[in-house]
Amino acid sequence: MKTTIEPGLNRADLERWVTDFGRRIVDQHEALSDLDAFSGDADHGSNMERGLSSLLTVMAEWDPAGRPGDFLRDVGLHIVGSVGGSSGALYGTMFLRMARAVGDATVVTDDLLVAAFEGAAHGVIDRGKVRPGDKTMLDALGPAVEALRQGLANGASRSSALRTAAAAADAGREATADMVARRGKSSYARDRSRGVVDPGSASAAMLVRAAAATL
Amino acid sequence: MKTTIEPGLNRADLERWVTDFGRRIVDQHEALSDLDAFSGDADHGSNMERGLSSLLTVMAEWDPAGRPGDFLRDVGLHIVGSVGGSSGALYGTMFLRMARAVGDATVVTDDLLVAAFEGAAHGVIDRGKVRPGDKTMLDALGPAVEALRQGLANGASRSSALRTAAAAADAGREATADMVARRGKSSYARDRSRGVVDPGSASAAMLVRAAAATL
Amino acid sequence: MKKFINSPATVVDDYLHGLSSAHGAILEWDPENRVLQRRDPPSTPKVGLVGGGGSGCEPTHTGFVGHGMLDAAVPGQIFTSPVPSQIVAATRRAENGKGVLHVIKNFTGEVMNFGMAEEILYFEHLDLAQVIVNDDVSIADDGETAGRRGLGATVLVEKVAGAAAEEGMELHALTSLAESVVARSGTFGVGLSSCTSPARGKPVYDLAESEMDLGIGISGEPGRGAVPLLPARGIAALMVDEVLSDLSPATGAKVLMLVNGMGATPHQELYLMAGELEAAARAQGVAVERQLVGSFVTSLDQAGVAVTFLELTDELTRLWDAPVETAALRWGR
Amino acid sequence: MKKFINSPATVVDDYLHGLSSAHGAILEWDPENRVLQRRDPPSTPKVGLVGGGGSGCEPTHTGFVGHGMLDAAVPGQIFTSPVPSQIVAATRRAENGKGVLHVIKNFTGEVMNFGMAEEILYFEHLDLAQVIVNDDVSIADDGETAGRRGLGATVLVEKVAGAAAEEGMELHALTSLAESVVARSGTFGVGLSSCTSPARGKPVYDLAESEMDLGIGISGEPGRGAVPLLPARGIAALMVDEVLSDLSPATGAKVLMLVNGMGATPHQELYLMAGELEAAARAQGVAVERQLVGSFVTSLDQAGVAVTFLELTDELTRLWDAPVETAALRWGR
Ligand SMILES: Nc1ncnc2c1ncn2[C@@H]1O[C@H](COP(=O)(O)OP(=O)(O)O)[C@@H](O)[C@H]1O
Ligand SMILES: Nc1ncnc2c1ncn2[C@@H]1O[C@H](COP(=O)(O)OP(=O)(O)O)[C@@H](O)[C@H]1O
Ligand SMILES: [Mg+2]
Ligand SMILES: [Mg+2]
Ligand SMILES: [Mg+2]
Ligand SMILES: [Mg+2]
Repeated sequence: MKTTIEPGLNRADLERWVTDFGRRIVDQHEALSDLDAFSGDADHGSNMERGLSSLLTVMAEWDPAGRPGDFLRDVGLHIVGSVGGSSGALYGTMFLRMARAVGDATVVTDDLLVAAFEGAAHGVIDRGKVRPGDKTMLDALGPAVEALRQGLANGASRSSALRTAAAAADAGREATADMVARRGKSSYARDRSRGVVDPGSASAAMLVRAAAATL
Repeated sequence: MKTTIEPGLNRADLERWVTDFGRRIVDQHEALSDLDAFSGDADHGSNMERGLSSLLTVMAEWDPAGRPGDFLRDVGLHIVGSVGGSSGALYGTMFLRMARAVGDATVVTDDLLVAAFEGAAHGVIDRGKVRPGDKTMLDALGPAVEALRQGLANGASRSSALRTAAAAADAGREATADMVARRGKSSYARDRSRGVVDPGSASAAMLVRAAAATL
Repeated sequence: MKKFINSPATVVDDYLHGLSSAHGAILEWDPENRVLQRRDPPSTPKVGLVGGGGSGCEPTHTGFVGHGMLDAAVPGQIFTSPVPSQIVAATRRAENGKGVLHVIKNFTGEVMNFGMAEEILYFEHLDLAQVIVNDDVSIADDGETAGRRGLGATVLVEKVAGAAAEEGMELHALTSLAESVVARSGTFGVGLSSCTSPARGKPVYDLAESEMDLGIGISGEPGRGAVPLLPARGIAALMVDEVLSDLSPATGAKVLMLVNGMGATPHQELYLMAGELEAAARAQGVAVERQLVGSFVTSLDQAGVAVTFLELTDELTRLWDAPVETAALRWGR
Repeated sequence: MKKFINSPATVVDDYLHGLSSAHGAILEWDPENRVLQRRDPPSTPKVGLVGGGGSGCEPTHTGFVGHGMLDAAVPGQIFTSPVPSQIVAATRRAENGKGVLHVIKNFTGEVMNFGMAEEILYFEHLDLAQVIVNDDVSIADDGETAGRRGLGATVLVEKVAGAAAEEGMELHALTSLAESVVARSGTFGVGLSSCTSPARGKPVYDLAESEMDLGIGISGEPGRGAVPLLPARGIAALMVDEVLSDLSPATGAKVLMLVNGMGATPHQELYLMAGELEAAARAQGVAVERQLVGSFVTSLDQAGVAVTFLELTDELTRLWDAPVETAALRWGR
């Protein structure tokens, strides 16, 4: 068992994470919209792509000396102001809640990282009035947060705990295929929403996978 | 060479002719509309079908004792009032002009038959402001009238002259395939109207073919 | 074929039934004579206006019956002109002491059937005049065709002449006015699809996924020719060129622009095109003073857009702005 | 994909540019803040009305800005709700001393983004209220879904509340009035095709040539289920059943009927359906006192029809008849 204390994450680390997330979205946005076409309105990929690709551009001009919390807040505000739709409000809320959890800390310790992810998941629950099993992004994010928390609590390294979290998010995403949507546009299709994975859970799994790849 | 004088046509003969024409139209109206779809508006068959099928119904209730000219006039009025479009005005005019040529004769002699067909062709020319070669019904009707006139002048029997006329109408119809339309909706397509036969020439050939089959 | 219809044979009647039930306060459908007429006759004598033509181009002419436009409309079957008896009946209804003007789109069937109606009406004591609308600039007037079709200018003629008739203008002056609207108008249309007529049940012709059809009409016949699809801006430039090079308005001319959908083109695309068309016209030194955007002279369910420019005078602008109350155009009351 | 567009990314902006150029006398587009607003502020203080939602449903809400309806509209990207900053900016513009009412169609994205805007506006000194329109009877309100969508009643709420605001009604009463319109309305839609969003370039879903989709919404998502296509009369009976069994109007109730095209349904079919729907409603003892037929709450280029019934009161009828002057609805001025 590893015992070295890993240093906390700084703003540059977070920027690498968000950049990696943005690239995954830009690369795979058509597949995300295709998933949304199954029982939704076929725009999840283009919504996310619009917000994340413009974020990648503007982010390059932000002050690299800022604090992690400020960075997360600015990401959240940019997403809220550019993505639109449900995912704009939800991903925006996630980052704003992460920013709130991190506060004005100069490095994000493992504890703060867990708090940030927990804040993100609660933000989705508050804003979306959603529960586990409703076939939404929460079904990928929730298990990931739980895996991260437990992994770190059990002494795993941050990178190992994040890898476990990413695997949990992927598993959560896959599990949504069998669920019936109770929130968002897919819920109108009721039983016919069963059959493919929820697009928001797929993008949320990318967010966690990007964290595992970069943090 | 045949020298017996054939008796003239009475109202019942004409009714058999128009009935046969109507049945041909009803049977083949889809093919006529398909021809009209090539460069026109795809309705020649349905226009003619509407007028002729209703004519077949109402004709059954007309006084069978009427004179040939009255019968032709009533057919013309029915067509004008039911077909609509160019063909309604044109076929209506044809029958009205035939009625005019026949006048109040009780039988239609060969001379009157020629006069009637000539009247029909002139009616099309007047109403349509059309010339031979414009790719219209005139290109089937015109040669038929000429063949009928010459055949009878040369001493052919009515039935034989009508068969020659029908062959001339068919040839005229086929010749329209190579023409460029200068009248009617197909004329908007200019050169692209070349390639298939004119729908109106096809229905006009049916009119002559029906005469050959019944008179 | 997918349509909201009961059967191909009853489409026109069922439509007219629905139209008159929705707008019973302003119009009335007489199914026997097949005439759609204004419910309330005008309060003072005026020239009667009658428009008619094949169905499938709705709201032309049926949607333009009412105060400030038509007194009666005569709808034919789909893409088939009305028959003379309808036109005769409508003309008698519209007559109100000052004569009647027939508004005829220049199509062979329409011209011939209105012509037959006039021969019949010749024997009645009423002043009758006609205006033949032929604003389609996609067809050269060289005698080698049936001539320019009547397209979007139909709405403008019926609106302007309708307003002038309402003001009491006499038949002779009204006819000249209507003719001047035709002379000052030009239209060019672009199709993205063919249309499906109910009787036929399949599209009139095919257009490749990458193509648009230039110089379309309003009864499903193919246009002048298919070319590769362009972005909206390129299409607008091409359309404006076609109309303005034919119309040759005076430099700095003020125009009315009708951006007309063909039946299946959504509001969003029509206004998008309106923006591009206005910019293209402005680039050619023409000032768009009035705009009308919507689907007014259609071709069943065809996707497409046509633009009509009318070179305005102060008088025409005033008559355009005058109140109108019909199913499809309404303002000022 | 065949559309009159420049590029998928600029469709919404290009549309708004065209709309504001065509209707410059009544509205103004602020591309920076992405707010479409009335050009002339009302002459006396009134409650401001702001409507907004994803684009693709035109003329909702943008075509309803003007006298007697909205003070501002906030269009999102296609099928994507507007963002909070737009809503905040529009609300500030619409505020005019008597508070602002937000008209929100009940879609997750709209509700969440308007919710975020309200959190921001909470700190400003303005009275803010919202009405959530959820008239879609195809979705049972059992907590197992995002809830009934806001469909055709949106037009009715904006028209009626707009007229009342113009008369000076206070925010509290206006909110109740708007809520009563929602409560008294029900909508059911039937689609004949899916739609193609520009960004995606292909239809959202497939519908067989022999099928229609029941219970459609307005953003391309599939409806409740596909069934074999029926003649218009059968479709009308089914639609009227769906709405009236949910709405349960009083016997002999007077209703307003909105017959709404989804974007690619032609005028002819809409009025044909209006006739069938009116007859079906009459057969159920309901009297259709007002009709509005046209494409008002659309889903891009979808072929389809939705019907909305609003159970009228004398007050609602009066407000419906009051003058309105917007790009898409106009009468009385
Ligand atoms: N109420 C909700 N709570 C949590 N997540 C939701 C909710 N509604 C929708 N979602 C998520 O949002 C995704 C859809 O986002 P997107 O397509 O961008 O927005 P829209 O539904 O407005 O078109 C869904 O796949 C789902 O994961
Ligand atoms: N001016 C004309 N003179 C003679 N025949 C004509 C003229 N215009 C059209 N036609 C004939 O009418 C036919 C088309 O008839 P139809 O399709 O029923 O009417 P429409 O052209 O009004 O749709 C053409 O094929 C042609 O033979
Ligand atoms: Mg979506
Ligand atoms: Mg034809
Ligand atoms: Mg025709
Ligand atoms: Mg969406």
